[in-house]
Amino acid sequence: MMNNENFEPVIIGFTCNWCSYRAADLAGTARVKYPPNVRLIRLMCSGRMDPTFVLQAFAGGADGVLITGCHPGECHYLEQNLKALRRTMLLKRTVAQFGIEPERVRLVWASAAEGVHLAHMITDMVEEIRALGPLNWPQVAALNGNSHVPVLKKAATVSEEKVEVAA
Amino acid sequence: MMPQERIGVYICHCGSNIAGTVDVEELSSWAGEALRHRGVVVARDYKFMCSSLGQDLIAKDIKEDKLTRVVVAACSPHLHEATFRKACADAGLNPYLCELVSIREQVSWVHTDKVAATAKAKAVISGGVERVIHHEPLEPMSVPINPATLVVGGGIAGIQAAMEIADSGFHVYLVEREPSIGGHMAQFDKTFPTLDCAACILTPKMVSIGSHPHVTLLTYSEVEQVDGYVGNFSVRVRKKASYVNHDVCTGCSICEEKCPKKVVDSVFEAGLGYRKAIYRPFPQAVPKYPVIDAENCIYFDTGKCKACEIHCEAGAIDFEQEDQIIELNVGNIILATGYDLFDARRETQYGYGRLANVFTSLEFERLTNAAGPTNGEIVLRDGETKPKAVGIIHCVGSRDRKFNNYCSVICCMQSLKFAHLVKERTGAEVYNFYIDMRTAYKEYDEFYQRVLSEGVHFIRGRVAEVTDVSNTPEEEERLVIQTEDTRMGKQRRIPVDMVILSAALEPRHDSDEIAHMFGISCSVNGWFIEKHPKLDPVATMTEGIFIAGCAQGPKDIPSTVTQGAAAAARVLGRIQQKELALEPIRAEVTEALCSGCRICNNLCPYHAITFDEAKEVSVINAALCQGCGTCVAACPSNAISGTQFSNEQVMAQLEGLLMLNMAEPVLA
Amino acid sequence: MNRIVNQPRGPTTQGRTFSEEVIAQTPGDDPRLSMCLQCGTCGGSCPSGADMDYSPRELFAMIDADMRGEVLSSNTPWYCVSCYYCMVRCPQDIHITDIMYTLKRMAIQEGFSQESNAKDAPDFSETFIDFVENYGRSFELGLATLYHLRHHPMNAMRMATGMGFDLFRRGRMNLLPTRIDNIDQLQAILAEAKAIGGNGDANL
Amino acid sequence: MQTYSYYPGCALERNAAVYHDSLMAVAESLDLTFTEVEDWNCCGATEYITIDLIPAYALVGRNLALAAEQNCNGRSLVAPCSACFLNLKKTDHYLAQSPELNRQVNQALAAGGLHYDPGSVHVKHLLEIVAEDVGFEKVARAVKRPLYGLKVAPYYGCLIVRPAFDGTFDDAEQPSSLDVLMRTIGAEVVDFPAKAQCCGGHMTQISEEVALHLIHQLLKNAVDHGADVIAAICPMCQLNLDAYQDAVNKHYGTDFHIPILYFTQLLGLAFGFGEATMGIGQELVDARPALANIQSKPLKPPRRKRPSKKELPMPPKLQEV
Repeated sequence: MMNNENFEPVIIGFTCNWCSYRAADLAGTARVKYPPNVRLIRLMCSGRMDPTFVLQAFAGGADGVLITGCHPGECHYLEQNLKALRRTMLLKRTVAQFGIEPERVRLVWASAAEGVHLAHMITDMVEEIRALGPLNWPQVAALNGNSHVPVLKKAATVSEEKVEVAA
Repeated sequence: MMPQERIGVYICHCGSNIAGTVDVEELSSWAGEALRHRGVVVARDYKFMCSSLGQDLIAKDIKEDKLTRVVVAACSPHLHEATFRKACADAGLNPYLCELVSIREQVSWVHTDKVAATAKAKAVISGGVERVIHHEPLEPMSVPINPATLVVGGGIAGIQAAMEIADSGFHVYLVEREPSIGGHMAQFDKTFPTLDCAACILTPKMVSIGSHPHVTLLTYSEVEQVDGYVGNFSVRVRKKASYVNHDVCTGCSICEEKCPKKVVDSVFEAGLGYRKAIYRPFPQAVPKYPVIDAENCIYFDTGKCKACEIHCEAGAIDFEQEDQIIELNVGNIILATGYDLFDARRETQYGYGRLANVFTSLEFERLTNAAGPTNGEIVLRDGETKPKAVGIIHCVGSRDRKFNNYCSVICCMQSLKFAHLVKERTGAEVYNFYIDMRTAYKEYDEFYQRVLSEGVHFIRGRVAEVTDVSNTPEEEERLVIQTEDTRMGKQRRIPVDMVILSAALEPRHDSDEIAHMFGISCSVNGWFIEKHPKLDPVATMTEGIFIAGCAQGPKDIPSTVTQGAAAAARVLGRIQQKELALEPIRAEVTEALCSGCRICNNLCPYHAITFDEAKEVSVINAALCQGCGTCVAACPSNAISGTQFSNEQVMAQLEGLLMLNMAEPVLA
Repeated sequence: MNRIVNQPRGPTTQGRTFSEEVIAQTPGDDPRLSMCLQCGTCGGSCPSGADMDYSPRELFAMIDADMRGEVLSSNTPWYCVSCYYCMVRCPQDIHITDIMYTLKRMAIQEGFSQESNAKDAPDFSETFIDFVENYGRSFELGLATLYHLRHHPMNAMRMATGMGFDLFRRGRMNLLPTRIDNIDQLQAILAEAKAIGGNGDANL
Repeated sequence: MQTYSYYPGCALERNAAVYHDSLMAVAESLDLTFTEVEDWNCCGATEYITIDLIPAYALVGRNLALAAEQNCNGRSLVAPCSACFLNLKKTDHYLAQSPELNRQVNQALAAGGLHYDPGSVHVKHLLEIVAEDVGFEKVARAVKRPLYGLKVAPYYGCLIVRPAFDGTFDDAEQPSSLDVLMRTIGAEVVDFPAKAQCCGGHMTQISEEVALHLIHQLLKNAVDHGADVIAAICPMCQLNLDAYQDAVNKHYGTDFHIPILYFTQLLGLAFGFGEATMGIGQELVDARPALANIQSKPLKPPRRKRPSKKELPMPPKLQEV
């Protein structure tokens, strides 16, 4: 067991163009400090978050993935953030099956006004991942060849469809 | 392998904003070296990239170094993406081949350790470089704009919007659910703060809309279906059967007079007065034709009566009339659907519905209206007794987490108006009970001062209850308002004869369905959401759909009219452009890959995806698509790609961020 | 009382403001004390509001101003009849009645309860729980008599000869409460509960 | 046949024994069975929580734990006393809300070998189950001797309708379930605007002045509206209105003698039980003169005075429960 205190996790964050990316901007404008472990990717909507991105992030060496979107009811695209919510729930289950702690995937709602909240959430997640230690994923090698990813994605999408029918 | 693209990387110091925390020189020399194998041919840092000198630097490199891609590491793309795209376009590079990555808001301003911040900035630039390689030159799309406009809702907001557009010479379809336009304003007697008569200022506008050559008035009608997209909506409207042939009706109103069926009018008279089964809501109704309310009509119930038909000399009554379906083609839509009044019976402690002399604000409007059920006499529910003391309660159903968390904006001023009218017309003692007095607008606080000077009592305290449980002889047979007078921290019980509840404005009960039909969204409280709360208050996230008036949130008449005019101005701007350029952030289906599973079809909030039964593939209407990318993420066959946010772009950025693109493996 | 309220009085020894302490010691997820609009619905709704030295609304302002002594020696919490009118009417959903119980506990703990003009109330509660702890059941009328014997001998006499006698005659009054079978178990639970700290931070 | 766990509470042991006895009698007519929680203890009323937080919750927690333990098939726990009902319900509610409180209370319960998972007992008030689970139709079928002509003021008091933890079953200000129930058994329900006001609770012991004021207000309101009898659903309410009526009269110079009966006693009378079985006579203000008003036939409804032409329409009433 390595000493987690000196471990600097790498976290990939997916942000929505309308709320959480702007929250990150606001955190900057307000000079709110948070640890430099998170690297953000801007999407138009959290609904764009493809489960493959998350698996690819883990395969590529990320220790955690943060997915952020507008609060329920405030989605720029009506309600696509709810789809992100469902996908995240399924994704947590899927990664667990692959031996990844589901805590490594975190969904956070942050409006464009919640720079401080987002910064707190990032800080909190960095600490949580630090405590978990580096991602130790035996399948990483296999996945690097990209062979499993489409299969996984299909599984997640199909079950999402089922959820929607059930809902 | 030789890189295919020639990439320029530009790092901004932003004065010391970035350079103070990030080693910018190190960044530029690193980018030039470590990313050379990815195609970076030039990497520079400069004090202010967004300055004209900075932009010139990029332009010069595009021309001289034949750059095919540009990455700028500076502030947030929300600030200067447009600036750098334009700089690239001016230098002859397709603007969408430029990527702006944020090392200010997301790096220098939020981190303190220079080494760590510089390392993160490298990852961010690396991600940008990888992403930009997969960018494609894009052209903005354009759609033609049908010059006709649909306005939904014939209150003052809709009337104003329709008027502005029609006066500019473009056609407007004005759809109204009730038999007459006029909305809530037509119910009022006086309007604050100037106390001009609502009918005097509203009816001329109603008349000119009713006879406007560029307005098609569709009253007693509701929108049933909306298809299409900005510039080219097709709308289905149901015009309910009025059982009166408008072509021959003269509006003489003899039918109303002769109709034997009296019904409580819960809409226009707010339940305080009656109408007939065949009726116009009020004498100045536009259009002037009556409608038969089939639910209450004796003929429709029993097959007998026909009093209206017998007395109609014009022969306008037509019991066989059926609902009419009207198809409209319009380029833009303005929703001005207004508000519902809070059902004050829900706040049981104020006794509305149980205690006869508790009135709602709308009931009181009708009570004071010279054309109302009492001809403007302020009397108790018995119809004759004048009150000696009147209590007016603010914030009923507003600023209350149990009902509506928001301030209804108009109630303070409306209550002051009521206080003035009661005082003026009855001389009664008037008590206003408020939490905070909100009179923030032109001439509003002056009106408060005026009402104060008229001797109205103001008690700061939200009323605990209105009760008929009396404790003293003075309270017998009266209504007692119990409150804490927070000015002195004492409980007070104030006996009055009449209580007026300034009830909250609420979203229309069916606002969710309306929003869904038009492809827009409602806030948590149920109001339509504007594109930007301050800078774009009448547009919505859906191109071509605009909102005005109380449908967007509670507001007074001046603000409502302003929004109606503003929405019209936005629509007119669109019409004048004749066609509209759209951001090319869209999803498209690669037909060869589509398996026809239809998973994407139901995911689209804008109904942009349809299924082509012949080809058995899904098709995306580019004008309807707003580019959220949900379908892209959901497609199990990877058949949908999102321009500017394609899988390749995101995956590449991911690899770059994780430094998987380094020639020498770097442990992130 | 000082005519000027000096602000800020600052955190207490436990590093918390008075307001934070009150919040922490009130059960439930969040009593929402900080949300008070000062609208007066609580003070207006209170059936015994006329007899309180401060309205609940005023107490909330005083808590915010860290006026610990003044708040804890107020009779207001002791005059609370637990009718919950304030709580259901409060437009901000503040758990007013629960906060009143918290203030009573704090007042007793910190020795303020004898300051108010409702200084007998804590004794009434103490007497009541003596019964509960010894018998597991309460003994409302016996309790009242005993309580009155301590504080208002005249009332007790009246109870005994008037209403109390009537109730007794109709078989509605016991001389002793029933004792539950497993009183040992109850006492063990209560002893442990007290050991945990009585006013332990419910919100921590 | 519906079966419930039953928590009588201390008052029903003696002072309010008639409430218990009359309930047991009418239960049979309504196909209800009650299984008393074995060895239950006092709920602490409003007193324990004044002194100590964790012990107060542990005290109620023991009852909930016992009920859960003895309640094998997920029955609801019924309390006929509003104070007991609220304490049980509130404890369950806050334990569920606050994990730390739950942990501490369960640590205390463990000292007695007990454990309670919040949410495992569903607490209901007696009136709630009669109005909702049994239903008015079933009550109507059990009526043998309708209370025609008896003018009843239905008195709810506070704690059954307030605070509204997870939504009460009736309005917090102007509840109506007891009104409908009383009409169902043939009684004439008088308008009683004070129906959910406070009886003073323990204020009789703290400040008699305050308590007498509240009791006076209730009695006056019921009498002003012509009530023969007040129907109560809580022993504390019954006691305060009944036992302090004399003191009110002395203090205010009034002459009230309005009997306060438990609603179960009135149900019993309507179901055909005798006055003695229903414990009539245990109340301090004798109910027998009022009960003599019961008629064998329904009274003709008073002729409604014709509204004047000028009269303005009233808003439609919200539906009663």
